Amino acid sequence: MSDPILTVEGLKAYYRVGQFGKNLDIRAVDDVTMQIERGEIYGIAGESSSGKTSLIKVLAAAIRPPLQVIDGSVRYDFGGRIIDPTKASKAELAEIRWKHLSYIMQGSMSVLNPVRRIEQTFRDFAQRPLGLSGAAFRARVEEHLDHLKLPTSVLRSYPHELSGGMRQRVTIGLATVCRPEFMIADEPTTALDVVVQKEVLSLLRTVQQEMGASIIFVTHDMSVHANMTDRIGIVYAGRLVEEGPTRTLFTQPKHPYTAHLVASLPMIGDTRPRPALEGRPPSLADPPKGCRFHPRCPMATEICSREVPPLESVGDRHRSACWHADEVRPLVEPAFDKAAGGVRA
Amino acid sequence: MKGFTAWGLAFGVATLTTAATAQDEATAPPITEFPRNETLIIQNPEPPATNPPNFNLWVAGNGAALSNGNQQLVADTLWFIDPDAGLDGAIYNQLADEGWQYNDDFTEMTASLREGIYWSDGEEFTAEDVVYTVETQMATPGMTWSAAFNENVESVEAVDDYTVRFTLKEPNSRFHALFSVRWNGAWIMPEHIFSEVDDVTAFQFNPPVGLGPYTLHSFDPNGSWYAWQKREDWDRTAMAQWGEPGPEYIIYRSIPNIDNRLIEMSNGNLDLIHDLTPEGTFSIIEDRDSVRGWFEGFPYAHPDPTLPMIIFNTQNAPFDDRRVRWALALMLDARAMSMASYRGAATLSAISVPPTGTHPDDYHMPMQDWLIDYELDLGNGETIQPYDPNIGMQIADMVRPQFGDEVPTDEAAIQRAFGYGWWRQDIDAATTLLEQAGFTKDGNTWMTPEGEPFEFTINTFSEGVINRLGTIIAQQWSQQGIEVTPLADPQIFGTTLPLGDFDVATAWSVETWGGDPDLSFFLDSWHSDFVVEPGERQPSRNWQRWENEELDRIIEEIRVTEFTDPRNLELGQEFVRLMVEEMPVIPVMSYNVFSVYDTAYWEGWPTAEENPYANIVNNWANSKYIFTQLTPTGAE
Amino acid sequence: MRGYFLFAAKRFLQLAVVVFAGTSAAFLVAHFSPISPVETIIGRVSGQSSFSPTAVESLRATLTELFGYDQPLWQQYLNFWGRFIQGDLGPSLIAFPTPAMELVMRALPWTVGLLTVAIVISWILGNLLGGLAGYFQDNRILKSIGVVAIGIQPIPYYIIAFLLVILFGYVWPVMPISGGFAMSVRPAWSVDFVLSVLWHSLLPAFSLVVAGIGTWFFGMRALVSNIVTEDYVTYADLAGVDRRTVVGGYVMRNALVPQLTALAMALGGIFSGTIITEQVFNYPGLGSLLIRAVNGGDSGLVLAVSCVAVIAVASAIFIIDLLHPLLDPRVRVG
Amino acid sequence: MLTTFRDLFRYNIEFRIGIVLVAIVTVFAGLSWFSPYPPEMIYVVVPDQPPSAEYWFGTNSRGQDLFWNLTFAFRNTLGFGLLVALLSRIISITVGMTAGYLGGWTDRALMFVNDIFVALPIFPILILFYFVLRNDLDMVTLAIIMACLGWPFDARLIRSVALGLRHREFTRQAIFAGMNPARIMFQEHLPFVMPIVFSTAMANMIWSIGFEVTLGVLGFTNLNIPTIGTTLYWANNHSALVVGTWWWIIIPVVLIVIAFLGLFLLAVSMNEHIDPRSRLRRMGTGV
Repeated sequence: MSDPILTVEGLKAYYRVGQFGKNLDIRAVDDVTMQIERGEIYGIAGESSSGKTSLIKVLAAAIRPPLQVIDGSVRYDFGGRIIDPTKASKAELAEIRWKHLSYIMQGSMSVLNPVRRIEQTFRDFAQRPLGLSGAAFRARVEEHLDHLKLPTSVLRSYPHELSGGMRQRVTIGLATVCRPEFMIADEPTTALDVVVQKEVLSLLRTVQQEMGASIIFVTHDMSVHANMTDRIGIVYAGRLVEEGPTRTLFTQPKHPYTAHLVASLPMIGDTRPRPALEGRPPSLADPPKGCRFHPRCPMATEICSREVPPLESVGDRHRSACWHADEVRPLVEPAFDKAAGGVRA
Repeated sequence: MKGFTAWGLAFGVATLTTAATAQDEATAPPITEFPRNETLIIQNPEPPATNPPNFNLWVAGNGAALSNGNQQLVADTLWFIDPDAGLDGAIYNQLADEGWQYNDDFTEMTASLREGIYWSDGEEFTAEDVVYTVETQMATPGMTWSAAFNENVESVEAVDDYTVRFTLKEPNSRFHALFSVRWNGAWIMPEHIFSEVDDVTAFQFNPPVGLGPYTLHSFDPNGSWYAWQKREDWDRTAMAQWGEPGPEYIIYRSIPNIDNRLIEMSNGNLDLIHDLTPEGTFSIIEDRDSVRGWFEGFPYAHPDPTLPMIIFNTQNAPFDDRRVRWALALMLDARAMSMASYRGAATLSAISVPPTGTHPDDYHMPMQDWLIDYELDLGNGETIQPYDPNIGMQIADMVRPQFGDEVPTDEAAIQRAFGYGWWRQDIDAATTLLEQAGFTKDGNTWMTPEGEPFEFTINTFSEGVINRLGTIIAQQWSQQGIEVTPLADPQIFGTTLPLGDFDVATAWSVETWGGDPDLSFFLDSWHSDFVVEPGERQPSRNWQRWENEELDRIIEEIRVTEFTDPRNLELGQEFVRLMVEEMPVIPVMSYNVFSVYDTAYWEGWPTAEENPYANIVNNWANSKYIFTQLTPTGAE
Repeated sequence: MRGYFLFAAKRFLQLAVVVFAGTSAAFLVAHFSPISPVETIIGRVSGQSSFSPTAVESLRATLTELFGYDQPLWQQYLNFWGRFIQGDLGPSLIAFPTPAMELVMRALPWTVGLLTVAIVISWILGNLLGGLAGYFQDNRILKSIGVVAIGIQPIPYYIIAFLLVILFGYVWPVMPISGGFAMSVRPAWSVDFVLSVLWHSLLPAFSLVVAGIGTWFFGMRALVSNIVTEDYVTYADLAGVDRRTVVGGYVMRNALVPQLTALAMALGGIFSGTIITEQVFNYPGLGSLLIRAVNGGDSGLVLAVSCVAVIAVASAIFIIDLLHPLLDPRVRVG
Repeated sequence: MLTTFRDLFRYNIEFRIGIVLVAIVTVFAGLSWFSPYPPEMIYVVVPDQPPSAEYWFGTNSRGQDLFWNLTFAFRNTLGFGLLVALLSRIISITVGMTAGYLGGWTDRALMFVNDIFVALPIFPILILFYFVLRNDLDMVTLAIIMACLGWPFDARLIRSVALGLRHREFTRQAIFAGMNPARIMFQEHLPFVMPIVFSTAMANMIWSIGFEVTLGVLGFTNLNIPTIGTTLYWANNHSALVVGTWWWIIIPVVLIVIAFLGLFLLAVSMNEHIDPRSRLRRMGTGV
C-alpha cells in the first residue's frame, strides 16, 4: 500500500429528500473506506441499488442534489497533485477531468450526443485537456483510434450510425484519448452481447495496461469481475462489506454475501441447485440495525442485529465486515482460473 | 447574444420580403409630409378598399371605394339636394347653372350647364360629357345607372356646348332626381378619358380625373387611406362659387375598429369621425373638449333622412294581416327601444317620414293633432287612441339623471331631438287584435290560427344600433308570448330584403331628400307595378312587397306633379295617413349617425343649432360643402 | 442523399394530400352556403340604383353561367379543380369581377411577413428562455419569467392585442395603431419605407410574440428538464465539457428537434391569431380580407382565402419538415 | 385513476391549485341556475353601473347584470369546452389506440390521416362553417365541428403510449389467453392511457374555448347565446374599454384566466405524473 492514487476515508453520501416538511435520508454510501493503487483495476460489485452507483458518482465528482456528501474524504493523488473532488472548486475539477480522471458510462446507446458527429464529441471532450489545435488534435485522435484498431471513419459518423459495440469502443477511445491516470468504468458492457462484450473488455484491458492507468470497474456481473479486476470491493446496502484480491475473494470469501454472489455464477456442467438468497436488499432510507445483511443472512446471530461489524483485515490485503468471517466457507467448489480468461456463461 | 442576432436577421429578412412584394405600386416620391394645419383627416366608414387602385365609380360592385373622397372631392354632377338646410337653400345648382326645366307634359328635360368648368387634367367640361355619360351607360349593361337611364331616356342631345336636352320615354316629373345628389347621384364621366378606353367596365380610372376641387395625391395600396390635394385651378370648378376650400390636403382613412377611431381622434390624428357607438360618442365628447357632435348636447347625433323601421314581408302569412301588424306595433315600448338602441339618443317617428331636415315642419308638427285624435278600430267594436305625444318628454326625463344640462328642457327642442311621439304600449288592444285575427293564447304562448305556436325570426344588422333595436324588439315580443329570435344578418340589404327571404326585419325602406318635402325619392319604387312574386328579386325599395290601390294613386299623381308644387306635400301627408292605417312597416326613428368632429385644427363646421348648412355624415357626397367653410385654427 | 429524397418525396405526397383534402372540404362547405354568389352580385350591382326586372334576369343568367351553377355538383367540382390548378378561384364578389386570387395575393405578403417575423421571434426567444429556465432551474430571473408566462398564457389573444393598442396608442401614444406603413412614405425599395413597415409591424408582431412565446417557453422548459437527465448530458458534464457547449450543443440542440416538430404542428393555430391581429391593428393581410369577405357574403373570396391558407400552412409545414433532417441526423436515413 | 387523483391532490401543489381554480369557475357557472334574469334579456337593470354591493360585477351597456350574465356565459363556454373535449376524446382514443395497438399498415394509414388534420388551418375552416350555417351554428354544432378538428394532436400522444403497452408482458398474456383486440385495448390498455387522456382533455378544453372566444369576439357565432366570446363581442361593440366600462372586459377576462390557469395546471401536473423523470427532478429541486 505504498502509492495509492485514490484514498477514500469514512465517506458518507446521502440522498437528502425533503418533501412536505419531512426530511428523508437515503444512505446510499455509508462509511466507506478504501484505497486504490496505481495501475490497478479495482472492481466494485453489488446488486442494483446497493449504492455502488452513488459511490462512483462521488468519486467522479458528479455530486448533484439531492445527493450530498455528509462526512469523510476522497483524495486523489495525480502525480503529486492532491485533490478532493468533494471539496474542490469547479475550476479545479475542470482541470483534472478527462486529463487525469475519465469515465466510461453505462448504456452505450445513450452516452453519445445523437445530434453530433463523433469527431465533434471528441473535440468537446478532449480538445481542451489536450490543449491541441485543430489539425494536431485531429491527428492525435486518429492516431489514438488507429491504435485502438478503430476505423477513423467513425469520426464522421453520427452515433446512431454505429453498432452498439462500436459505440462502446468509441466511448473507450473517448475516455482514453487524453491518457488519464484514473478511469471510472460504470457497467461498460452491460447492454452488449457476449461476444462484443469480450472484445470491448479486452480492448479496455489492453489500453489500461499500456497506459498504466487505474480503473474502478463497476459491474454486477461477477464473471466480468473475474476476468477484469485485480481487486474487488463488495458493496451491500451502502457499505463496503468485503474487499480483497479477486482470486482470494472467489476462492475464499469471508463474507456470507460474497459467498452467495460467487455461488450465483453459473458454471458449465454444474447442475446442482443453487442456494438462493432470500429476501430483498434493504431500503436505504431505513436500513436494518447492526449488520445490514443480517435479515437475509443464514449465519446471522444475535450480535449481527445489534452491532455494525467493522471492516477488518482477514488476510493479505483482504478485509471483511462480518462478525462470523472465520466461519464463512465457499458455497460451491471454487473453480476460478483467471489465467484461462474464459467467461463462464 | 446569439439569439438577438438571429432575431434581427429574421426580422430583416421578413421585412424585406414584405417590402419587395409591396413594391409593385411604387410610383410617387418617397416622402410627403402632410402639415397638420393644412390637412383635414376624415374617417371613411367603408372597410379598406377591396380593390384599392380602382376609382371607376360608374361600375357597381367592382370593389372600388366610393366614400374615400372620390365621390365627395372628385366627382360632380348637375344638382345637389341637401339633407339639411344648405348654404343657400337645400337645392344647389352644381354643374347646371340653373334648375331643371321640363316641358309641359314632362317628356323633355333641359339642363343648362355652367361655363368655364374644367376637368382636373385641364380639359373643358361640356355638354358632350353629359351626353357621353348617359349614352355610354345606356349602351353598357351592368353600369351603375344603366338601367335607370334605359328605363327613362329615349334620347339625349347636346343642343350646344352648354345645353343638354333629354327626351324621355314616358312623362316623368322626377327625372332630374337621377342627376341630383342625395348621398350620390349619376356622376358625369370625362368623355375624353373614357372614350379612349376599350372596356369601360374593366377600366380602373387611376388616377381619377374629376370636376371637383381636389385631385388624388396618393393612396395606400392596401386601401386603408386616400390622400387628396387641392387643385391649383380649384376656381375652375363648380365648387368655386362657395369660396376656396380650406384644407390643402384631405385624407380619408378606413378605421374599422371603433376603439381605434376614438384613440386616433384623442391623439389628434382624426378631425371627423363618420360614426361611433352612442357610448363612444358620450365618452369622447366628455374627454376631449374640442370634440362635438351635430347637436352640442344630447342626443349629439345627426339624424339622417333615413327611417329605421320594422319591415314585414307582407307576402308571408300572417304578416299580410293588418291586424297582426298593428298588434305587434302595440306590443312595443318606444322608451325601451330608444334606450336600448340609442341610449335614449333616438329621434322617434310614428309616421313613415324621417323626423329630420325640413320634415318635422312639413309633416310631424302639422300632423300632430291628427295623430293624437287617430282612432284605431280593434274589430270587436272597440276603438282606441293609440298615439302618445309625450313619449319624447318621458325619454328626456329618463336620460336627464345621466346627462344633466346636456338634455334640453324646452318642449320644442325635446320634440326635435327625441321625437314628437309614438304609439303607446297597449297589450290589451294588441291581444284583442290578435284574437280578432284568429290567434289564441295558450298559457303565455300565442298560437296561430293553424294551432302552431306563433314564432318567427327577425333579421337585423350584425352590429350597431340597428342590431340593438332588433334585439330589444325580439325581446319585447317574446315577453308577450311570441317566440321571436333576432338574427344578425350581414347580408340584409344584399340578399335578404331583395329576395324576400325574411318574415320580419329591422332595416329601412324609406329614405327621403331630407331638405325637401317631396317623397318620390323612395316612394316611386313602391308602386305595385314593381312588386314581384315571392322568391323573386324585388327592386329597391319596397322590401315589404306591399301593394295598395290608394298608394298607387298617390304615386301616380306625384309623377305628374312638378317637384316644387305644394300639392306634393298634400300627397305626402295622404301617404302618411294611409301608412298609419295599414301599418305595412312600423316606423321607429330616424337613423341617427354619431358623427363627431374635432375643432382643434379646423373651424367653421356645421352645427344643428346655429348653422345646419350641411350634413356632417361624411360618406355623403353632400358633405363636400363643409370643406369650403373650414379655416385652420392655427394649431399644429 | 437517396434517403433524404425518399423522405422529401413522402413529405411532398403528404403536402399534396393535405392540400387536396383541405381545398375539397373548403369547396364542399362553401358550396352549401345558402348565400348565392349570383344573388350577391346582383344585389351589389343593382344596389345603387333601380334595376329593371329584365335587366336583373339577364344579369342573373350571365352570372349563373359564369359560376357554372347550372351544372351538377361533380361537374362543378371538376371545374373547380381545373381552374384551381391554373391558380384561378373565380371572381370575387365584393370586387366583381376582379379575380379572388388577385385580392388574396395582394394580401398574402403582409400576413406572411408579419407571421414570419412574429413566429421566428417568439420561437427563438421562447425556446432560448425556456431552455435556460429548464437548465438553470434555480435562477430567480428565469423563474419569475416562468411565473409571468403562466399568467399571460391564458389571456385570450384578442385582449392582449387590444391592451397593447390601449397602452401604446392611447395611454402612452408612441406607436402607430393602424396600417401597414405611414401615409408619408410610398412603397419602394427605400430605407424610409422599410423602416416604416418595420415600425408599423412592431406592435402587431409584439402582440403575437407575447401571445405565442409561452407555448415555446413551457415546451422547451419541460423538454430541457428531461434532457438534462439524459446520459449524454451527464457524460459531457462528467467530462468537464464547457458549460456553454453543454447547454447549447447538447441540451438545447436536442430539444430543438421536437420543438421544430411542434412548430410545424402549431402553424395552423398561429394563423388564426393573425386574423384578430389584423382586425385590432387594422393591418393589411389575409385576415382582414377574410373578415371582409365573410361580411360581404363573398363565398368566392372566402373559399379562395381558405384554400390559400390551407396551401400556405401546409407548405410552411412542408418546409419545416424538410429542415427536420438537418437538425436531427437520425431522420436522414429513415 | 382515482388513486392517481388522490396522490396528485396530496402531493402536487399545482394540481391542488388547479382543482381549486376550476372549482371556482364551475361553481360560478352553476350559479346560473339561480339567476333572477333570463340570459338573453337586455335592459333589465340600469346600464353602465360599476361593480357595487347591488351589482357585484357591475352592469353592462346592454342593461344586464354582469354577474348573472357571466354565470350563463361560463356555463355555456365550459359546457362547450367539455363537450368538445368529450367528443374529441372519443375520436382520439379510438384512433390513437387502434393505431398504437394494431401498428403496421393501419398505424401508418391512421397517422397519415392524422397529419392531414394537423396541417389544416382550423380557423378559416370554422369561419367557412359560420359563413354557411350562420345562426344555425349553435354551440352543439360548433362543438361537433371542433371535435372533428381537435383530436389529432392527442391521438398521436395516445398512440405513443399504446405503442409502448403493446410490448408489455400482460399484453402478450392477454393475446395468448385469446382476448380479442378490442377487449385488450379497452380493458387492459385503457387504464394506462387514461392519465394522458385526462391531461390532453384539459389542454383540449383550453384550445376549444380559446377558439370559441376568438370566433365570438369577431361576431362569428350565434350572438344571442351568452358565452365568453359573445360577452367580449358585445363589450367591444359598445367600446367598453375606451369608454370606461372596464369591468365588462376585465371581469370576464380575469375569470377566463382563472379557468385557463386551472385547466393548464391540471394538465401540467397530470403530465408530470405521467412522466416520472420530471417528478424525480422535482423531488430533487425540492431540497
